[in-house]
Amino acid sequence: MTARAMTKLNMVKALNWALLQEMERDPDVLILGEDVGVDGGVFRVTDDLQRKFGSQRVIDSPLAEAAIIGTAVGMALYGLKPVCEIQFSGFAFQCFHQIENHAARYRLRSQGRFHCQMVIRMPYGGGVRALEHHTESEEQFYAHVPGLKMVIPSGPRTARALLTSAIRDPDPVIFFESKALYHAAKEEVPEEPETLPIGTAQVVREGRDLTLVAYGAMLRVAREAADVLQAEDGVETEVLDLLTIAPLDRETIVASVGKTGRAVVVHEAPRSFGPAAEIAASIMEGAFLHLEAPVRRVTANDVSFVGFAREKANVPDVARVVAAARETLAF
Amino acid sequence: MTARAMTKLNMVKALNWALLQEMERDPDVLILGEDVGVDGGVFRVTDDLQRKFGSQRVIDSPLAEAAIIGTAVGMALYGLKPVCEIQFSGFAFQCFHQIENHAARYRLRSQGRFHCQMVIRMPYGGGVRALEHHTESEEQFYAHVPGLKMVIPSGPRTARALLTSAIRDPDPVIFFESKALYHAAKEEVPEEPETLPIGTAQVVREGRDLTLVAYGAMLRVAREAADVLQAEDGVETEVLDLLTIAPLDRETIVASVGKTGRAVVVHEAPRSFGPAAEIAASIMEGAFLHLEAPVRRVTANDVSFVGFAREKANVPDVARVVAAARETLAF
Amino acid sequence: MPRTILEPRFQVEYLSILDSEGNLDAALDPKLPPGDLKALHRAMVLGRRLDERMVRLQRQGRIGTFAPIKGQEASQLGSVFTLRRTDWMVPSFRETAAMIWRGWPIEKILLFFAGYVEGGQPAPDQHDLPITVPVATQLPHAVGLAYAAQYRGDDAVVMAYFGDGATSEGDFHEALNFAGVWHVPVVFVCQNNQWAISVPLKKQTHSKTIAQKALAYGLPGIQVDGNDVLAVYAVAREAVDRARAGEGPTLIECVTYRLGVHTTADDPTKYRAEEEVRAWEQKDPLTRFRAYLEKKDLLEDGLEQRVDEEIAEAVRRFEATPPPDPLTVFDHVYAEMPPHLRAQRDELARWLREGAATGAEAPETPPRATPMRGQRLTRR
Amino acid sequence: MPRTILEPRFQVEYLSILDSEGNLDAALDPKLPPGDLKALHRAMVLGRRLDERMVRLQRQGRIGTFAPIKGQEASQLGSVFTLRRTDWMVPSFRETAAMIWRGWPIEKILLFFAGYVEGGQPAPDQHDLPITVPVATQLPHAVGLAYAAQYRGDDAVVMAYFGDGATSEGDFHEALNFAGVWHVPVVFVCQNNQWAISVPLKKQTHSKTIAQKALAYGLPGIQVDGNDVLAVYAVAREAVDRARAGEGPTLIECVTYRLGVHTTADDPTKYRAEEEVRAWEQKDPLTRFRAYLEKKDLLEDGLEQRVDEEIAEAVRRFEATPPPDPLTVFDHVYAEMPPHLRAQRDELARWLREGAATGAEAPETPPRATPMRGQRLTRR
Ligand SMILES: Cc1ncc(C[n+]2csc(CCOP(=O)(O)OP(=O)(O)O)c2C)c(N)n1
Ligand SMILES: Cc1ncc(C[n+]2csc(CCOP(=O)(O)OP(=O)(O)O)c2C)c(N)n1
Ligand SMILES: [Mg+2]
Ligand SMILES: [Mg+2]
Repeated sequence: MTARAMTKLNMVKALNWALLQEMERDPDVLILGEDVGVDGGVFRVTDDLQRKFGSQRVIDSPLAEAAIIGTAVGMALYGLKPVCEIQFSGFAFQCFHQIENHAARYRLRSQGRFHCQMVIRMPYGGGVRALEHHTESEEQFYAHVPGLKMVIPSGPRTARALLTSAIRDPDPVIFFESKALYHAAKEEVPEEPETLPIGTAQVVREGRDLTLVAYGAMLRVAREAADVLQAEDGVETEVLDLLTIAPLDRETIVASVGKTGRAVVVHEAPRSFGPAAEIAASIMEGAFLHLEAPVRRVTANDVSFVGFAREKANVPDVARVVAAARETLAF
Repeated sequence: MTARAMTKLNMVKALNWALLQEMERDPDVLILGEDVGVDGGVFRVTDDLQRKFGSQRVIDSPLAEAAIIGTAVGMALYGLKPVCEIQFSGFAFQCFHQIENHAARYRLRSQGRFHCQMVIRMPYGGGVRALEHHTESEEQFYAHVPGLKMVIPSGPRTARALLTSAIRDPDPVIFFESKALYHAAKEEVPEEPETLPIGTAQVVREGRDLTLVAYGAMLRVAREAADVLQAEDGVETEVLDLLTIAPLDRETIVASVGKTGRAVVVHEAPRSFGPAAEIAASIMEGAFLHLEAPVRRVTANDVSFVGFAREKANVPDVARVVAAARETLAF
Repeated sequence: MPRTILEPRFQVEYLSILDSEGNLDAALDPKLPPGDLKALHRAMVLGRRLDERMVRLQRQGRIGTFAPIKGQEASQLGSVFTLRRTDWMVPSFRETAAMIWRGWPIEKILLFFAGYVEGGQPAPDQHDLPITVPVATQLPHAVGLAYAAQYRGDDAVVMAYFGDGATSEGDFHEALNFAGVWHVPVVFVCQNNQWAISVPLKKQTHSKTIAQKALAYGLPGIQVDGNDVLAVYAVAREAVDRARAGEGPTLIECVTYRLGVHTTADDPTKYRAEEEVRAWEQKDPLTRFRAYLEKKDLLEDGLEQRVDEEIAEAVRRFEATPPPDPLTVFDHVYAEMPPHLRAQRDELARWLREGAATGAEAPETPPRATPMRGQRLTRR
Repeated sequence: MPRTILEPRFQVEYLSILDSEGNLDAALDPKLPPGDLKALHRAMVLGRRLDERMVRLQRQGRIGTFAPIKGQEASQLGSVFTLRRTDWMVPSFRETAAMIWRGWPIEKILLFFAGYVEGGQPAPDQHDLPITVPVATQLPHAVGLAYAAQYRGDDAVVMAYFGDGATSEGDFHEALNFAGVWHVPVVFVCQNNQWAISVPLKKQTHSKTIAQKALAYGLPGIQVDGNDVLAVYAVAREAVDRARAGEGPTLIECVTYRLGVHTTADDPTKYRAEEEVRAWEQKDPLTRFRAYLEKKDLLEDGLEQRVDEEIAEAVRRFEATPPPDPLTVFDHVYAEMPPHLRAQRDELARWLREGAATGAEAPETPPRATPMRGQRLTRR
């Protein structure tokens, strides 16, 4: 990597920048959603873009998720590259049929004649003292749909690079943004547009004793747990940032666990039939003979909603990841 | 079990009988869906019920899945016990928000003041030479939703007993009926209403060498594979019929694999992030030290739709289950 | 090209009774007895004062984000006033005044917005659904309740609330269509407050009124001055009576205005002009009704203070709420706790017991954190 | 109670040009040149004959379930005829005649219903979406296409088809509402064939017409005799021209009738009276148009035979299709095949190679099985 001009940004600004640069680069990119225009989005991710690109390109849509996705599918079939915002991931089941029946399938259905180059951005996850349907983690529902890609960045820099990649990706990408991360930290982000390959996990910390698999807001939790394990137990933890949930980068995961023999998977989604199940099953398939302990899942409980007064008790935290890691190491 | 009067029925008739008997038993049970009345449902599962119970109790609804489920939620909040039919499981994403946001949550949201005693029946799966959206297996989407129960019978008798249980169950139950099984075989069904516990898997064949886990139309495939393995390899296969996908009966699964040390899971749903992942992960968590080989998944490919001209190549069959079992045994 | 015009032709009516100075169109007077007028007024004042108090509580971090009602008191109370206790009320998320009228204790509403699931629990004998967050999704529930009432032979009526933005959702359409076909006793009350967050009505739909959307379902639709509590009452009374008499559903459009923020996480200066707000402040439903009552000599002395005290007491009860027990969330997922939830509950219980001993960070209990991150504090 | 009536009042128009004996209302004559009249007629005859042939193919198990169009030829062709090749056609699942008009080869349509994904592939230069199975879900796509055309400055118009039952779905509502707000060049053509499988229009909606549903979106809605190809043409022509001129969307309700089964898996004797079918057979769009052309001396000799030969040749090409290669399904899931699909493909390839050798049952290739199980063969 050559030296590059860098700017320090939080995740909201980093995402906004990716949108701005891609819109400047490609006139087919347009934005569509509730309150994305004049208001700049309830989280301000699309701030100022309507002023720059006009209300035909940054569209304040009526309040109807299925039509946001459905009309975006039509735009994509025409050759545009819509970036849709669903205001909160909890309201995306309204458009799940348009995503599953159509966005994910037009390429196959038309045998390549059409495809849906589109991004569906949604804030997800807890940590912002919000009401029901504003704190859930629904990545599993998208990960199971063939034809979709499911991406979750872990901070400003990966967010900016992955959103750029997602906009340029010829397939429909579900792009989850952790509300807890929006303003959590700033990172250096290069001035020049940067991409990251979709479908590739990153080893963000190397280690040989244990693999921690995480993504989104849970990456920080995993990293801090790794610090604690290093400091208190002298354990060398390898931490993987999935970045893409689907297609899952089994190669990187399996290679890591092939080395460490032990894995803990962390996510905010409920446990049963959740993402960690696929990760655990894939590890078993790919690294069975290396496994020294069962893969542990540290996840939210199988409860749809707990209210923010109880949220901390329901979502994985550093202490619980550390405890699970210790049990896995002691197995 | 005492001797009982029995009748030989296919699955359509067995389901129809369960509905008839429960409606006779409980005036709060009513039926709602597209073409369920005069037409008796496109698969005739509700045949003749409107004639018997009137059009207020067996309701031919307008063509709108979200309102079918949404109004049924309202009826259930009032204390009725609606049994909804979604004409094909491929059209249930239209109402997924009503299922996930509401049917599954009202008990929690109202802290027990309300609940949704309702059943959502849907034909699912392939094997009937049908168009897109008429052959898919979407159980995973429901299995991951806290608050729902997800049931899939494997033949006329389990269908009748489980539908009876589902109607009486105070929680919302998603009830998948395999289209391939509707007329596949007849079974003896007792005259008296019979129930089966929701949440309990059945060991339908005992064995000590290998566990085959299946449900719905795949149960027959698993059983025939067990026959082949017995006849050709002298292998004693234990076959589990899950019946309930969620809440998953981990106890029965883990007990079986604790004994056999090897497992193959079979389903029609796509593989990645699918039901077999949870089953495999649960086996690893519960029977790690007994596992002699990685849990194998024999499933449909990660393709949304293949067309019925290619369907057989995409869905598990006996030969592929046998092959996977042999590889697992030879591991 | 000449064509036949199909009969019947369609029309939509509009009703207003009190003008902005509180003068009554006597021909239209619904003739409410003084006691009712005073009760309505008290409820409106309570709605307004509680709203203001809740904004302060939110700014202090004592409750989370919520949706203020300022400006919509007449729409909510004029309509809900027509219900019997045995009728059903189906709110969206901005019906605080109507909910209190229906018997929700103020402290429960505060608990709700403080992130306690306990705040969503209606009393055993209360025929109200809890707050619905996903826009328009409650409307089919209302239709189902009405169907059930009719099925059981009960003479209950169902009243469902929603906003102008909600009319764009598929659920609105499907619910009204089912209601029309089933001819059930439901009254749809749209609080058209002109905005759905930052989206004004003209970007929400190309139809001139919400009321005319009823024509798509063969239903009567009527538009009413939603800042005129007597007009709202009159229209709702008629719709409720018709519903109860088996004459089917009605769509009521209350033309009103959200004088405050969308929610406490919103900044309306970003998307609407101050002059527009000022103009609507002239039509404040409270001022107008107060002027009318003054003329009728029905104003009560010290009403504001009494209302404030009631609120203060409720806030005290709210503040005295014990910290939430995280283990209770497992209780209401299913009627009976299945094994996997029992296991997760046991795990959490062990964790809560042992956590401190192992030096682990204890799960947060009282909800006293910073306001919702990622959304700005607003000026209004 | 006296109330203001809001202006404008609403009305819905109805158009019919040919009566059931094929007599023309000269004042309304759209004055199509003879060549166009003959082309329309040929397409209608082809639609009818292919339909009949497909029913036989289905009964023989050579194709799977499909939705016949009998009775709806005028609705489809009168409307699609107004499109340019560069305009877009968005079908539901019952537009066989319109699709052929748009250039879909008959054998591709047969392949589609024989369960070959190849049947869904439009030609590279074809501006048609493939068949949409989930009712009403294609309507927002049409709006999106129209938006994109407008955004790019192309003067393309989009025409979207759907049934009466489709109007109950949320997607219908949301699509028309977006179209109204965005003012895009889209024409919504509802083929109101009176039935949605077994559900008659009066159980589908309480509104008297489909056309009036346009009022909810501030759009023009018009009802037309859908069995009168000239009337359909005239109405569609006007709507398409208005759309192209930037005057926004239109909802057209073609009042027609499904003379045959819903699909080949359906038995209409279960839910509708023979007399109703007989009565509508008197209004057969083909008979009527034929009578008109006869009077104008525009009937072509031997048309039926030529059409049948064209169909027979297409059937021969269809039958000559090689067995499908199961491996190609992996090709179009993503632009590039991700590793897990490559692995699944390799696994299947190995299986297909080795399967026979190991005595395994080979995956079925040519689709020659029994008709759809679980649904009865029907009598009509
Ligand atoms: C299905 C859904 N989509 C989006 C949201 C986010 N949201 C909350 S309120 C709101 C605007 C609602 O506008 P309106 O219906 O006019 O009601 P008002 O807020 O004006 O009372 C939006 C978009 C939501 N709660 N539910
Ligand atoms: C979303 C959805 N729900 C249900 C079905 C099953 N289905 C197929 S066609 C049909 C009736 C459609 O009626 P209508 O819209 O009037 O069209 P028609 O069949 O009369 O042409 C139904 C219920 C479907 N395809 N999609
Ligand atoms: Mg509003
Ligand atoms: Mg129809």
